Amino acid sequence: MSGMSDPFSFNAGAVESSYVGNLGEAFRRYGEQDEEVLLISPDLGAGPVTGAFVQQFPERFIDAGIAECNAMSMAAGMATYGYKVFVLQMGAFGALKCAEQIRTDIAFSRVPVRILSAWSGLAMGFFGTTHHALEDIAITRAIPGLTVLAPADDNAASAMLAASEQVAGPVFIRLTDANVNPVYDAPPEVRIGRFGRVRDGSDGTIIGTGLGAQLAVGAADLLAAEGLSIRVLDAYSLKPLDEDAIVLAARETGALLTVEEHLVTGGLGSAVGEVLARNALPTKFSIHGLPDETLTVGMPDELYVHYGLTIEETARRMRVLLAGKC
Amino acid sequence: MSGMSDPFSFNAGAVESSYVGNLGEAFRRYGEQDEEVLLISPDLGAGPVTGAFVQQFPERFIDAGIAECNAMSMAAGMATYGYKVFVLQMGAFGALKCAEQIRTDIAFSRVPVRILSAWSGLAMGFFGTTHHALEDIAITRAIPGLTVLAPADDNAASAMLAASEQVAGPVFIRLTDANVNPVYDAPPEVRIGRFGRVRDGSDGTIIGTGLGAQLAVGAADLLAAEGLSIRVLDAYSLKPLDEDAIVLAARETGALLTVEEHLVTGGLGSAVGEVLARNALPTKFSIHGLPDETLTVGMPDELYVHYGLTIEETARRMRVLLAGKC
Amino acid sequence: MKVTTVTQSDENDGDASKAQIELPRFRPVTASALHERARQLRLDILEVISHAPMGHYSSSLSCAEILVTLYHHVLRLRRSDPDWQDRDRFLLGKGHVAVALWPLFAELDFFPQAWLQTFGQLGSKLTDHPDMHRAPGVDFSSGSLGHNLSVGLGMALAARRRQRDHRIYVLLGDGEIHEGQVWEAAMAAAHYKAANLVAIVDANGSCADGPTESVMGIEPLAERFASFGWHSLEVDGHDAATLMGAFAQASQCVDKPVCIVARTLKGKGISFMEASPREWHLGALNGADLERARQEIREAE
Amino acid sequence: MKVTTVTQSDENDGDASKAQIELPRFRPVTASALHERARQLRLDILEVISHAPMGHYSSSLSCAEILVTLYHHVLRLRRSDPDWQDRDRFLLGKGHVAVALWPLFAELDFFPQAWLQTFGQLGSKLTDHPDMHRAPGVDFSSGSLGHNLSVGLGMALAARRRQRDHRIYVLLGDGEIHEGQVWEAAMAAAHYKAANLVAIVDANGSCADGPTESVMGIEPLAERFASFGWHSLEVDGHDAATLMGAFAQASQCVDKPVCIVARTLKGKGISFMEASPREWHLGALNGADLERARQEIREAE
Ligand SMILES: Cc1ncc(C[n+]2csc(CCOP(=O)(O)OP(=O)(O)O)c2C)c(N)n1
Ligand SMILES: Cc1ncc(C[n+]2csc(CCOP(=O)(O)OP(=O)(O)O)c2C)c(N)n1
Ligand SMILES: [Mg+2]
Ligand SMILES: [Mg+2]
Repeated sequence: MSGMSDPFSFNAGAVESSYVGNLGEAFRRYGEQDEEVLLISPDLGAGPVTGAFVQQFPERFIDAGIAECNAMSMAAGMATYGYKVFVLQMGAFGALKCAEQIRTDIAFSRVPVRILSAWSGLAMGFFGTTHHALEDIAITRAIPGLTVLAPADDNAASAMLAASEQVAGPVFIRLTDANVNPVYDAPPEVRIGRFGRVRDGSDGTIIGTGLGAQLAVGAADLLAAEGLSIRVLDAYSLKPLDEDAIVLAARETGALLTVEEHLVTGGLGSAVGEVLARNALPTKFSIHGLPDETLTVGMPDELYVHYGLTIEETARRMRVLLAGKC
Repeated sequence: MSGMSDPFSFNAGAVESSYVGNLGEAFRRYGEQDEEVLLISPDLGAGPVTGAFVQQFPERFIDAGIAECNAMSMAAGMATYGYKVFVLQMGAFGALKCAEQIRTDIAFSRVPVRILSAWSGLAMGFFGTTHHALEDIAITRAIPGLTVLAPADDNAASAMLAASEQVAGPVFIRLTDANVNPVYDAPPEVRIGRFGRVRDGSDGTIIGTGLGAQLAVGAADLLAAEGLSIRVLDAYSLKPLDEDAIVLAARETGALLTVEEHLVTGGLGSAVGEVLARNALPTKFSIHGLPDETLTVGMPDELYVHYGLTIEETARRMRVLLAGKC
Repeated sequence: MKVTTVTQSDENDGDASKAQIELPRFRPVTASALHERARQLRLDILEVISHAPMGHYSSSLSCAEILVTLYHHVLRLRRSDPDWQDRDRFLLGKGHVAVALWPLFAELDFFPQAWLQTFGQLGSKLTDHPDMHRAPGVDFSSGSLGHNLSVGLGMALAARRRQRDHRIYVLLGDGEIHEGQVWEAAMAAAHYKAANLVAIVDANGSCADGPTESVMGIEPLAERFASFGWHSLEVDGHDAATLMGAFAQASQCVDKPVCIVARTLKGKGISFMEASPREWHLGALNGADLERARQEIREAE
Repeated sequence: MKVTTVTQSDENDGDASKAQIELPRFRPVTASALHERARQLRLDILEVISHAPMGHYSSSLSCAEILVTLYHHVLRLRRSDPDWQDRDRFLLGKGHVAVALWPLFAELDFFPQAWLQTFGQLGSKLTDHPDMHRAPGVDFSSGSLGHNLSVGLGMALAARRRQRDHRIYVLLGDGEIHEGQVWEAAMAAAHYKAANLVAIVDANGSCADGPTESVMGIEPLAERFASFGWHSLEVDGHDAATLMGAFAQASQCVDKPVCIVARTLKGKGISFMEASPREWHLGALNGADLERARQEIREAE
């Protein structure tokens, strides 16, 4: 069994994992190219995201100990000196634990801090319900001035490091640990405020974010074999949201399914639904995510199956949606 | 000028206010009737919400000092002993600052803590942007197991104290400080999971929460004078949401305007929009709330006018909505 | 699967062990019996984790003596009755070592031994961090470090208000102490003179990123708690006799909460874990390594 | 409106006062001149608030000497150039007393005097809590108590990394100290030996709900900071000479952050506020009361 990269150890083999780990190397290289890049993390320096950077630039890593809130506010202070401060946090102890520090010290203050929120969604499901990070899209989208990105896979995540420089303000990057069906072979072009159109299609659209984008592509491929032409949008830019792409997809394909490793309340689905309603677009629409209840525990792979965050279930839901009437 | 009840003082006259203050008396009486009612608050014992209770039952008030997170988790511990623990917090330092403690120690643990989130929205706008509490609906709705209520006025708030006992789990009560156009003459009946239909109508519906409900009623009355029959729904139950009432209003009246003292992102409007989209209801729909940007500062009365959270502007938006086509 | 457990308890034996028998505070037990139990608990930890894809080794090994001293000597409990109202409470602030609780709870008949084989599996009641609504015997859930001292303080104040003599114990990691909420709770506990609250810090000198003193220094820890108004003690956390004495002393304190700083070794009992506790904070022990680990524990004096 | 300000500064006078002249650290000034400035600042506070619907009186009055000592003696600044890169930084942890900063900033030509009349009004640049993007001279925004020591620590570490000799000062309330984040920052500042960081606690003995010791005790405060690895001093926060000495001593410390516990009176200078600081935490002073308050300040020795 596998399904979670070890957050704690430089020893990649300590826990069997499906994680690819390009991001760690990309972050190291990004740091190598730009001396202004600093990293703050609360007792979380090793692991696949920042381990390589920390080993090469120990003096550019500030360990905050297990004090997430202080890490965030400290980052804000350092950023006033022009540094490009990254904060790495576990998904469960990022947006949720530090919502106020992110809003007040980082977003309201408009300092260019980049928050890497790793092990989001169900990635730490083995650890328990406390470690699920399933409300962070809802929280971060409600913070004015914050840019919220959610790369679909490891390559996309690598691309977001430099892309975060497109905005002057702070950026929250929701990293997925999942490697079910990677979307990109190489770091893709990132345009903040835009979705990526990864598959074209006219019978319907699946909009996915993070793991959801991986599932969307897989499902579209499955459905293609059945003769259905499904558009896939990679919703990596959650704030700002690509309203144009949503409206266009609704107009051109008439059916929208959203997929995300987040609660169905307040996530991508809510955001897309709201856009459809505001534009009074009569569209077949359905949200696929995690139920708004206390979720169970287990390894991510198992949980994905348990909750239907799979390519097959995504395809099935799309079939049901298309079969229904608006 | 007036517009904010003094959070700090037993001396009601210290700051000129439009606040009525029935809630304080209701809370005192509620505490008088039930010895199991305890109050925890972070350096916020006085003021209109809990001052009377604290003065009558000083030994049932636990001051947590200026340590909101500890107050929340402590409340969770006390609740395991069967006490009905209320936590009073300022809106800005409630859901935002303690999101994790609320999710993990209170909601995930299913302890019957009641959080009174006072001075929500723009009530503390004089203090500065840090004191706006405009993202709390987004945050609390994303917490599984939490019931989220938002009384329209002081009478409604009084009714929610006892009503919170309808659920076994925790309840978050978003209190408005506004007294622009009170909806209720006496504490209304509260049915968790339902909206109140405060005005019937067939030409369109305004759904308001908190101050929004006050504005909705005022706008409906204005529009009635113009011959328009406008339904008003008081969305006091934000989680669970009254999907039936939303669907019915869309079907029967064809046009929905939501009004709230919350960011337009992730609040009532988002929630209602999502329901419309999921039900593929082609409806004229518009969200009236605060823009998703760094807001300015001032006394609440001034800010309401500045941002159009007034009866007149609400009525105007409804007219525009009705004039538009779906 | 074979989970090594104590089949004969000090308190009771034979079939009657299933009965709801009260286990009084500070029940007689020898230090050497506790040491033996700690050894067995370490073996249990290895076995229980072996059913899961991974587990928290070094962190659970460091607190074995603390936990057995609490569950076999200090706490007032009732066998087979995890919800008994008048039990003392124990909260696992450092929730990632729940795996060390499960064998103790099974032994107390809080749930069947067979559950131990389900550790960490999909939907299991026995999770990597304790969940009060899943596993009987868990007095409060944990997982996010730094919360449980606050929760315990809430319980301590509630118990006092109800005029119950319950005592509330909270086990904290020495990295957990970094969390500001711990100091909010520490401040409030002293302010409210919560003498029925005892914090034990498993001062194993290491958090996830390495030695606690190099990651984020916390010393002088006992002094910090003292300056926050606590009665604080510093003891060898692997010596049962010392621990018994410390808990006895703690129970005498009537006007302050008590903090026991227990000096321990992270990975205690398994040489390669003691040598690199960081690599074994989370891991999966298999094959020859697992055998070697068992061997070392069995052979330790 | 007439805001009482110092028209002749120690550093400079006449028209040239508009120039971007550097004000060096520990520039010569007498203690009695600082006392006079503190008196004027108190009068300014009353005037500035009078333009708003309400204001934080007692909390701003307690720190008048601290603020004038900082802005007229301790901090390295540049007149008319609030964004000068090599200034020392000052953060107002207890953000609710921004009203006490505005007259000082106007005097430093960070913005026009006329702005003072807009305090607390809709969209004003001068807000009840300081906003770094609104008012020139604010080194960081505040409003939620307990954040700014962390932010200041971040600045201190960044300054050191850039090899700038900037010194970072953070003023905290004694109730603000309840916030756990303050202790996270305290721990980290000691760990990183941020000797360029100075915390001043305005220990006015009172928070919003009443006396700090009865709401949530924080004593022995200096000892708590010392146990967290800080160099800590305790001084009379209304005595300028003592404050000057404390800041001088703080600047000598090379291996630790420094905490100055400044003992003050909440409402200092106005008898009815000193008598009930809680009722005047937030308030609106009008008519005869305002006149009486002015009178008392003018007449105090
Ligand atoms: C709030 C929070 N942050 C981070 C983590 C991840 N985490 C789990 S264990 C651990 C290290 C704990 O160190 P310590 O408290 O010393 O406990 P030990 O493992 O040494 O017993 C960390 C950082 C967490 N569970 N909770
Ligand atoms: C996080 C947070 N909680 C609560 C408040 C509300 N509040 C403003 S001032 C104050 C009391 C502050 O007391 P203290 O720190 O002693 O400052 P003083 O007013 O005495 O100078 C409180 C509770 C706040 N601004 N921030
Ligand atoms: Mg440790
Ligand atoms: Mg004070």
